[in-house]
Amino acid sequence: MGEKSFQLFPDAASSIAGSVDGLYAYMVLVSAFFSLLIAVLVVYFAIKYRRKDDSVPAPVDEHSIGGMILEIVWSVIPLGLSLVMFAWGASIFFTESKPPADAMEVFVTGKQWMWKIQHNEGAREINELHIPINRDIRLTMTSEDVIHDFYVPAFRTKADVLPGRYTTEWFRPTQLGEYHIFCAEYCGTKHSGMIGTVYVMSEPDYNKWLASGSGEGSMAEQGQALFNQLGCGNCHGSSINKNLGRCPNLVGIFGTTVDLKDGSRTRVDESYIRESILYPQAKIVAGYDDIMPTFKGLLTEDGLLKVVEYIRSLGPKNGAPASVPPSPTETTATESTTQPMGNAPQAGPGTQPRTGAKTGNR
Amino acid sequence: MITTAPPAVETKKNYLTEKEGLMSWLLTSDHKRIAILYLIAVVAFFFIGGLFAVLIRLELATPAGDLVDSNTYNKFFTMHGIIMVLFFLIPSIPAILGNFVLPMMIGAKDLAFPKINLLSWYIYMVGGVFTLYVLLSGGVDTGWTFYTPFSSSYSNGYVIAAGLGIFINGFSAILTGLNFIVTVHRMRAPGLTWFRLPLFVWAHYATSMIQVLGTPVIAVTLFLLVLERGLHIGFFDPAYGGDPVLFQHMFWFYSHPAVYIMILPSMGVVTEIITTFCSKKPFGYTFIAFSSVAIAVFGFLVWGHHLFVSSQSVYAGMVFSVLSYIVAIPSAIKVFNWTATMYKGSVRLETPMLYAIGFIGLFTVGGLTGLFLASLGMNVHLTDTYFVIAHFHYVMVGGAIMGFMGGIHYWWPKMFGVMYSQVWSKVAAIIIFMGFNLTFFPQFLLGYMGMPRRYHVYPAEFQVLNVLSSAGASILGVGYMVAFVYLVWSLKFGEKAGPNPWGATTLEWQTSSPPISENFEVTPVVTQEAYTYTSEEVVHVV
Amino acid sequence: MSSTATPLDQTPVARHHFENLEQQKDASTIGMWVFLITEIMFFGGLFMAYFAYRQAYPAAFASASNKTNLLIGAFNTTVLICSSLTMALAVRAAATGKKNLIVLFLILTLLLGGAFLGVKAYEYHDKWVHHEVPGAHFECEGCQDAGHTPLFFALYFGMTGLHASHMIIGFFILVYLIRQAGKGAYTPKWFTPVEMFGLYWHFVDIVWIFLFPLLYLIDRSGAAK
Amino acid sequence: MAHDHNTGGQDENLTEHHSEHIVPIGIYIAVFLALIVLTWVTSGVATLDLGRLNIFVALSIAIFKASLVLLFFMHLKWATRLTKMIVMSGIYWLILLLFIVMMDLWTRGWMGVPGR
Repeated sequence: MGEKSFQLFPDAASSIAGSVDGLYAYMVLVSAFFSLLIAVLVVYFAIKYRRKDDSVPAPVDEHSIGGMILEIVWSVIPLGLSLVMFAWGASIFFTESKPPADAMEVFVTGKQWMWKIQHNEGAREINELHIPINRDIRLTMTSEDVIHDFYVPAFRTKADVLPGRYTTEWFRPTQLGEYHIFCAEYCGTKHSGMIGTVYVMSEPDYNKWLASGSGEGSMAEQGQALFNQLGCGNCHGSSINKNLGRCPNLVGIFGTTVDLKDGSRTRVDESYIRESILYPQAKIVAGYDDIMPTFKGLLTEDGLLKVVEYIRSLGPKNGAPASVPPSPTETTATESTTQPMGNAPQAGPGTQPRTGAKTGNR
Repeated sequence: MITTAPPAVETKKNYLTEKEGLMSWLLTSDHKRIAILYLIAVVAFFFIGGLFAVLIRLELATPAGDLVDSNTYNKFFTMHGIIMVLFFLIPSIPAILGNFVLPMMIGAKDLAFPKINLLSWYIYMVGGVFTLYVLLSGGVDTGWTFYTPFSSSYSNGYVIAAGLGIFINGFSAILTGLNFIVTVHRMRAPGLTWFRLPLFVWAHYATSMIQVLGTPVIAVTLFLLVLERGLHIGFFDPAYGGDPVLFQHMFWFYSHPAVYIMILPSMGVVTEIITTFCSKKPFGYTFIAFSSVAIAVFGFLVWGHHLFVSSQSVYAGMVFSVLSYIVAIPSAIKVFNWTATMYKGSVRLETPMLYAIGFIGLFTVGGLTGLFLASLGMNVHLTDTYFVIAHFHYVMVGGAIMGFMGGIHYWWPKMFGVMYSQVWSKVAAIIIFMGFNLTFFPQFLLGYMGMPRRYHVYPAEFQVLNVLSSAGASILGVGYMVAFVYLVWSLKFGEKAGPNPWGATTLEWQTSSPPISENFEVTPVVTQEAYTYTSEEVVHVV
Repeated sequence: MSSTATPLDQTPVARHHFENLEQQKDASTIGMWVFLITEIMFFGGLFMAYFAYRQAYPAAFASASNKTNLLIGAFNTTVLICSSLTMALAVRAAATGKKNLIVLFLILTLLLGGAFLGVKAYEYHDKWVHHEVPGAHFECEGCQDAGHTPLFFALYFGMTGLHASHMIIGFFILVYLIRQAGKGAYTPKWFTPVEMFGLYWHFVDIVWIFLFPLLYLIDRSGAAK
Repeated sequence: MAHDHNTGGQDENLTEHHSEHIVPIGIYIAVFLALIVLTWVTSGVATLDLGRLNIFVALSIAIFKASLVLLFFMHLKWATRLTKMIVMSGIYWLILLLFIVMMDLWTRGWMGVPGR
């Protein structure tokens, strides 16, 4: 990246880049064909039929050259070609929108004008993102102020980063190297300074990098600490003390669908947990009263992400689709950091504590 | 098409000379004079907006931010966007050429509501004054899109004044659109049925539909934005529980169709020019007419393609994407029909025709690159990069401004009764075409490489293409200046033009140049379809 | 409303660019309706925001809506409908050439509109006293989902405020019309201003017909509590 | 040729007296009474718990009332086709705005991925 002073085509460094480039090639070909067709015809007609005297040509009867047929032909062919573009683009987009279930979690907080990035294992960095090659990386992103956009041209993907909600982006780097991160949604004075670098590393290098990181514990552990510090457990209980009655227990709820008081249903995901912490009365689970106070102002965006991650680590009920056995590398990478999880009581029917903890720590 | 073509009576005063003095202009209700008032104001805004474009390209000639600081740069592109989009492109063709020509084309003495027409000019000027106030007092740095919560809670610029300026200006567009709709329905000359109307009128009718239906939504959106910023009443800011994506929906509900407000009139102009300079009926009249209406109607269904990466739902994105492809088809139909019109025509490469041909080429590129952006998977990579900038400049500068320049050159002899220099005008047209391509084609490449828009400083590998683009911009600027100079020159020193220098068949050419205040000595009666060329009728004067 | 410039004290004639009076009337009518659809879209933006937030935060909207006074709302709706009736009768009086009736019905319309605005002002004052105006001092006693209730009140004030501002503009036009009608400016041959203003006034009424259920009638049974 | 010949280029049959239609007072009174009754009916129904039907009923009554005003007070019933088309287009575009934006809001979260 850095050493190249001039290039005409971006690096292609993610699993999706190839298909985007393929679609691009198709579109360039179609566009070039039609642009040239029109240009050649216009120039040719302009020369061939250039007026030589003051006479006016006999009107061309549209029917004699098949006017209606022509109109249909030049409507239907472009429509067909462009619907191919739609279908092709939509299928790529669908892939881009649906992160693989076992993707590695990274948390991104945008802030005027920097990117704060937290790894699940606890490592934190600013305007830099270190990731291992050939692993699916899932970014859960939010903003502390205005709308930003996390854009990595070499990965051909971007997504807006909004205040007040979580957005998701994922990619699978396939080339070692360093690539630009750009903020692609105008965010104020130093918008163009809100850039960073993705370092795609080999697996061993990445583990080495991770090991040299901070010792604050994993995201989930830090989230648990916040959870206890804010006294959430007094009501929501924990895995051992499951039923305190007044508040829903949070073990195993992530990814499930719950009934709400007003008769509707909602899926327990990152956004819902976030909303429930900040606006506890917005969607109350059926059978409970609105006794929870808001934690708006008490938690930073980083802190919120940690608590959300902690609740996620409490996992879905066993057998829920999201719990996939961790890969061996993950186990080594997270072995030491999973230990403090022992502080949390790990009993209780229907919960596989070890798996739950590791699922959360991936 | 015409049965009454009164000869220009030399003694009769025309609309320019009938009354004199500044007040006779400021209080006029003559659509032609109002068109001239618009011409002066809109061109002034064009040069202000152009000045910002020059400053932007100067700054971007080097990767570092060495000409101005980031804050100033952000104000530059914001002011460039606001002025060019809302104070130049949207009023340009409808309020100047439409105002001047449309009533004459349908054989009317004036628009249906002449006073409202004058009022719309004053509203435009008041909106403009707000914008100039913003400009002089320190500018606004939100980008012309005013995305919340940046605009409502974080920006340091004069957002409220700018928002009010646009809000006020919106009513000018609404009133013009309203006036056109009523005029086309109620003021047509006897015998002028819908399918005898010149296609320019169809295009303006479609444009007016968009203005009337879309503009109120941007007005209320900005109204809410101003409330949120001024009174801290939450509508869109998540800090107040709002949804910033809702702002984007409401903003683009107008602002995407607004693109068609800019391009449809231009398409109408190009249709007129091509038929005149091929002396031939346009190929597929009904298809061109209905494609204008189709663009106006379908144009309202596609705004969500600006929101593909904004956390809009994936399914909504798919609907918007497929609809965006459908709205591309009417534009394609127009391009093919124009090309087919030239087939076996009698082509004269006068200046307006050069612009029309340039329009076809550039609009084709602009339209086709729109297909890239309508595709979801491609859009994710390209949105908010220079690819988007290049695309919409191909449509708006390559399309709308080429059409505007073509139209100005086409109707200049009608408006002022004088002819400009044929040599210089052709030179300028070619300079503008070359300069334009050099400016904006490199931006497609920049965009695919990932250079985001609205970047003040950029990584070094983007420099070569940026330098090319800046070089092109200076050529483009020279082209516009040349055109400005010889056009102004022609007002004083230009040769007299006859009533119908191009041998056109539409009604406005059947009266004197410049026209009398009532447009026609006798209300014309139309007995034929539009664009009926026969050898006897064409008077070739130039 | 270009026709406001038409001379009053003579038999109306078409302005110079119209062929005749009929064409001019037609043009005014179409113009007025086109103007009204721009008004539909203008309010439409607010309705859009309303529906978006109502579906997102039903509990907040339900409890905040209960803060409005149903009785006052229904009463005010009735008042506005009455003023619509008197307006319709004023137009009818103009069409049948009953000059005194025009003036009478226009004045009644003005008074009923004034009553509506007075009640509205009382409601605003009430909200102000109870700190139910979004902003720094906002509070909503006993509201659910308090974090999102300001949205309801922001929309409440935005929508009713825009509606009221339309009525205030209408007031000025009404006063003008009453004066002209008193001078006998409107005859069965030409009463376009009265007719056009009638359309405007009824439109304002229609907006309120939607605002009333949307703002006052959410969850009055208290089921969501 | 101007003054006796003005309709040639204009829309079909638009010169009949659309605006001077004199509506019997009885109709006005009937419409007025219907509007008043419906206002109090809708207020009353709102205090009953009909679940999701509440908003449906409230909006149906509102639409019905608005139609009465449009058709009778605003004389749309006797208006030209053009006027009716203008009104319909306004309503159509309003529905477009509401429906398409709601389409986004309703389908958010279907993917089960935050922000998609």
